Amino acid sequence: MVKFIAGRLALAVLIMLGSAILSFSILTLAPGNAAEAILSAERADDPQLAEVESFMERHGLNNSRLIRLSQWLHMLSKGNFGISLRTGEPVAEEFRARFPATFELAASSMALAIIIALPFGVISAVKQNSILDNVIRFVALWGVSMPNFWLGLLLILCFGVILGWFPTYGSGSIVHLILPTITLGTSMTAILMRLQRASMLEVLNENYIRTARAKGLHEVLVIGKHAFKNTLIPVVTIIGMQFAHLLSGVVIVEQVFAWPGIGHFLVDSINARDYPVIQGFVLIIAFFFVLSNLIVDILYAFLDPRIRYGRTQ
Amino acid sequence: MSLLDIVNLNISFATRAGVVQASDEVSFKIRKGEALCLIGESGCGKSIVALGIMRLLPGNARISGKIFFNGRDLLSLHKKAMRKMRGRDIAMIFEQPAGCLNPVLSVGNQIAEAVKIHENCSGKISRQRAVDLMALVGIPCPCKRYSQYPYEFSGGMAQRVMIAMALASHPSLLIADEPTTSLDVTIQAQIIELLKNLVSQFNTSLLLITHDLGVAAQMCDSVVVMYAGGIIEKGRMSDVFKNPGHPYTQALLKAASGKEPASVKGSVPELTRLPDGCRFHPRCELSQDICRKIMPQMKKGVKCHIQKKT
Amino acid sequence: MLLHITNKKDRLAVLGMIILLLLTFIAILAPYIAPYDPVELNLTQRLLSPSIKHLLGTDSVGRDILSRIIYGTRISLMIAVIVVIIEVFFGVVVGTAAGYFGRAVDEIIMRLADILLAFPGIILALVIAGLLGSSIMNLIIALTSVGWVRYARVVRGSILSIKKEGFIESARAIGCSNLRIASRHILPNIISPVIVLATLNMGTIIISIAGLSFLGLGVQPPTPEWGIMLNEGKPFMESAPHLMIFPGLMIMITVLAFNFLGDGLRDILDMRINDIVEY
Amino acid sequence: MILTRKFAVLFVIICMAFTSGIVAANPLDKDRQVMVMGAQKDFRAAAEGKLLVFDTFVSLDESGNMVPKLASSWKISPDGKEWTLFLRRGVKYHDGTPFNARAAKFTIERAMTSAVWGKYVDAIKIVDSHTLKVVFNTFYYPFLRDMSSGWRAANFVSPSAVDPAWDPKGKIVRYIGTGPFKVVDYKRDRGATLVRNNDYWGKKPKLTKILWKYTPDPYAQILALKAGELDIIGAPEHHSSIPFIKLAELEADPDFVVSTHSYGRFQVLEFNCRRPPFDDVRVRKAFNCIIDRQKMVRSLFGNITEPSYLITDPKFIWGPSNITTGYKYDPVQARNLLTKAGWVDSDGNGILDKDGKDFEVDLLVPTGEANADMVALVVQSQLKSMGIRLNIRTLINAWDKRKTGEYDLFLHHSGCLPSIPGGIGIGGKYHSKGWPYAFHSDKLDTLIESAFTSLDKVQMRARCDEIWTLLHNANPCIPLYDIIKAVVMNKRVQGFKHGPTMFDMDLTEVVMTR
Repeated sequence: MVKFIAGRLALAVLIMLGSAILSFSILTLAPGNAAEAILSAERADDPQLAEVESFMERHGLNNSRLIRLSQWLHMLSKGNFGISLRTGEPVAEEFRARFPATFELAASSMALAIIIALPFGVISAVKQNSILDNVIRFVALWGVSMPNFWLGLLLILCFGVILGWFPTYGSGSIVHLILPTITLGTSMTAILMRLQRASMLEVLNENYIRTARAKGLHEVLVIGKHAFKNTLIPVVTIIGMQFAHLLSGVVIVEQVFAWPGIGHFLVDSINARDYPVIQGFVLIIAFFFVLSNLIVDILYAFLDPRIRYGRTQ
Repeated sequence: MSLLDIVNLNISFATRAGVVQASDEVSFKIRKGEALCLIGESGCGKSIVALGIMRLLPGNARISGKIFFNGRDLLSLHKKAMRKMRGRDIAMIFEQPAGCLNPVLSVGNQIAEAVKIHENCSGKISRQRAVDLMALVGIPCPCKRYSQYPYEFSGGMAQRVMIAMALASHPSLLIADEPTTSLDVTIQAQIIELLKNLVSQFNTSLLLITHDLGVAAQMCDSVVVMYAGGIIEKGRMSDVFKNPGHPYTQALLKAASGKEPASVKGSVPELTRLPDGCRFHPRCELSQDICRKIMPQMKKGVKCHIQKKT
Repeated sequence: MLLHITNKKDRLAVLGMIILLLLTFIAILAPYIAPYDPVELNLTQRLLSPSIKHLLGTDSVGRDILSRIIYGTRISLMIAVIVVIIEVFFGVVVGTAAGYFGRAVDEIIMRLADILLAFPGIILALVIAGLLGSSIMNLIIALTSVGWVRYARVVRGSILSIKKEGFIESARAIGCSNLRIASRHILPNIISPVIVLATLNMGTIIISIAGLSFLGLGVQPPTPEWGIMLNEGKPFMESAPHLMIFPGLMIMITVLAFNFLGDGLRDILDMRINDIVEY
Repeated sequence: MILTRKFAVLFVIICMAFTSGIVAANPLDKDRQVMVMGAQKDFRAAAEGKLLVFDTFVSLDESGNMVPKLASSWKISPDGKEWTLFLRRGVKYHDGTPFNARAAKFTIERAMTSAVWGKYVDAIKIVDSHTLKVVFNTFYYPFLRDMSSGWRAANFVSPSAVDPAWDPKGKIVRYIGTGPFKVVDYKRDRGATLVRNNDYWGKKPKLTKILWKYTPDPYAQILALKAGELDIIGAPEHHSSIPFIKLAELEADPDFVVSTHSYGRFQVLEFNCRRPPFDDVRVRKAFNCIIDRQKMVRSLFGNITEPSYLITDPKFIWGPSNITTGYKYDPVQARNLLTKAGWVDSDGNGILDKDGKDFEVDLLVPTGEANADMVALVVQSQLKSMGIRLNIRTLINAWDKRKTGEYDLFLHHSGCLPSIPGGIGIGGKYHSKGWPYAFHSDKLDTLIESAFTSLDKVQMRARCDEIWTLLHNANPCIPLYDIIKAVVMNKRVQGFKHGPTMFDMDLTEVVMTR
């Protein structure tokens, strides 16, 4: 177990290093420069060339890319992600301030997905080929095919504009959370539902399920305890990996609902060519990916006794 | 009175390839404390009959006939009542025990669960019972092994666990479906010995399903021989072994004794395309016209037109 | 392969196939079937509801929505196909190299793949498209730069399992060249997983194209593209909902068709769901 | 059952994440004077927000004249190098720190760290507690105007609200100014709560509280206004933030009041005058004749705004008030001019050509420019009817191309107060130190420099007349229409007035009715 986690940790560190280098590379291929975009957005007027020059000087944008990269790497080694050109605040602080909103949305979508997908996936598998199963399967396929930005707009139109049940934008309360959560959670729900059904079907054919029934175990326990627990291994893997995906899927949904999270800020920063923010955010998001994969690996070990007790496959 | 009385049990499956008749008018009885052996080549429907008794057949199975257990017809029981009988009255162990244990639950937990299902007892008691059972079936250091997981058990040990689980509520009938087939020969003997002891100790009736005549002879009082879904011969073990009536039984015995290798020519017919008349006739050296046309009736425990029991 | 259509999933696959064929025809024949010029504006015919003259209505500058959707099919399918071809090419080459040569090559390539996979695909695409500026070319670069990794993984996996079966060794033993082994023994074996992955991937790519364009980081207006149309329709959500409903519907149908087909193919080619579950 | 417990913990965490979203929304107290203002920028990022909290030395009137504020009067030495500011007495920052010459010096020093004119300042002398002398090494005409702008306003922060205190380079810790409202709460990307400064030196507003709600998307904003979540939108924006195309719809709605105001800021198409075809004044002139502004504006925006025919609004003190006839739609003259310039359709393909090359130009549209997409499309179709092909390129990095000149036409807006409108300031668009690829000439440079280094108002006006005559004839751009500022509010908001510049709003008389 310890060896297993140590191995995963080493890999995670390696990936992080690679991600940092990749973040650099993104910067080097980017043309253009933040000064004018930021200055002109700030004042709705043409910044004078002298102002642009002084801005660039102040933020070290005149230095060659290589120097900027080495400076960034140096800062990074001290845990400093740099300063946003647009707001003048530390990038890490900008991320920290917005992450809760994004996490809230991602977590509630994940919770929605888990609450809906697991039971329906199980039902679908248990009642294989029934009408209910077919309906669930179709809905799941529809769910993965639905572009979430369109779904978001439809929900706003339907429940925000026409029915007026929910606010159409923004955050701050549970009613604000509902539409974005559905928007972001739908494809996740669909993916999870399909996976849950497939692994349930696989597990239900296993001999130990027959054993459990032969014991006289109630069907609810056969499914809920013996079968379900075995399906959790692949399901948890995907939940973990998809959680990180949710954090990125949030970018578009945050735009649709004007949700004040990291995705929204990232898109604004891209538009303003605020490099420190772009690099920093990409790196931090990659870090979350790696972290969530690591957590999945560890959780995996807890779920599967074969890994838990030392056998690394 | 018999403990188990199976009358004209028919089991068929609807598959894409057609209807599979896995059990055709199967009838036999097991008395209390008796050990009966169901013999046949693989694919002849033995295990299906066993699963039919447990009512654990897959959803596409169709079942008819009567299975009386202690005088009650299992097939007409409510689902709930049937579930209660499983494990408590009728228990079952299977081939390839390793795959029959849930990999993510500890072994002891699975045994304790079997205890708990039918006896309303506390976790502590069921745990203690499970440890006792593990000791009973000869698992060394049961306390330590209790919390281990199935992958840490060898095949033989896993089968012992299965036996412990099956005997948890002292069922009156134990169905053992090829319990030793996948095990090493030395382990096989140990398991057979264990089963034999336990069955006599608890006065449990045994329905042993096997294709191994040696095992059958060691353990059982009576024997039922199945071929292609139907019974072709049944009787007391000693009678049948000494004086087999059906040509198929004869061939099986010869093969088992090793005197005539490959004494049964040809292969088991596909259950979707059974021959007319006696099902064994395409492979039977003695077959005559009547065998091809008319299905023989069971007479004096043998289902054959030609060979009759004397 | 598709002749024995017995179960429901196969039927859905055929339905997907038919829809896709239809869409392909629409894409190819766009200039002949589109009733109007997709970029021609008509300021006197703005925001019209669907009618006989304009079957799906007109948008905020009076362009015919049906015509724009028809041309949009062309753009979306074209970009998606190009992206998939490039991804498959790189994926197969890299994956084969990793699987075939093994050891250090495999180790390096797969760690590289891990790093790329550590990046949330859409965010990387967003950043690349955003920084390079919006154009079809940059969109393709953005999408392919992350997308090939998945193919490389699947190809590598299949090759490793082929290797286990040992007939590569035997082929080598009888003196086959590396190239011959690759083309005769390996390629046929990796084709089905790659086809399934590519089919399912097409749907994802189409959503990504539309999504990036929706954010203004993909295809440029006034190109008729579904994501752009959605974005342009958004302001008129309450007064003229058809502006955003039809393009979205089109994206959904197309993606659904690819998923029907991909799902069916996966069943027919008998692949385990775990191989290709994450979209 | 360790596992079950772990899952329970996980579940609880997820639930907590869920409920963390339940942050009670600010209850709106209907009896008090609370206004909920939708803003497309974060409070701290918006110049408009700063002007509610911070006062500046002067403010401008609509024509560009300076009006006293924290500086009750000022004096400029004859050589223009010495500016003496007489500060208002009895003004206190929200935290009680008195505003005096020392604080004003701090403010100017703070501004110098980023302002262009920072390097022109030789010394800042405190004459007495409320008099300050700023000594320049050159005459920098826009000094006080620049200091009055929203983007410099945060420099008027209380010196004790920066860290370290009184350090001009210090980081602003709290938004503490001298203005009519004080900030009591700020949440990044969510909003801010402002309350009335009851000790304000000027006329106190009637509103007791403003809730600044960050609502980045204009369409979401409109929906929120309709849903009653916001009282007013568009006020804290300088870009034309509410799409014009939606204004007509809102105007027709009896529940809302649409208030528009012109700041003399025009949507323009800037020519790249450094390369063909627009290095030829005849072609530029022809383009100004091809565009039918009237038709464009009426068909796209109805009566929301007016077409513009001059480079900038003549109402400014430096404006083109001497120009009597603007550019106008004249296809016949356009045809003549193009023919003279050599552009004719010689191959009969419907597109003009010259030297075997079709007339094809690129229009660069910066992403996010309001109304730009539709305007570009109309321009495209109007040019097409004259046989000119226009390629629209919407780019995020359009700004980079401004410097490199990779464009033919650039969709842009003219400048507005407090800058010198029309791009004729030193370093402005038409000065050679401004846009590299805009129209420039030595003569124009000389005129601009002499106009804005003169203290004599009459002489300055005379120079401006010359500048406009020259510039107007040079056709440096295609003015399209007036980018008005539009504010939409519900009927509860009474007494709203537009401020003198795009960055201001006058909330003094605003009351919330039932």
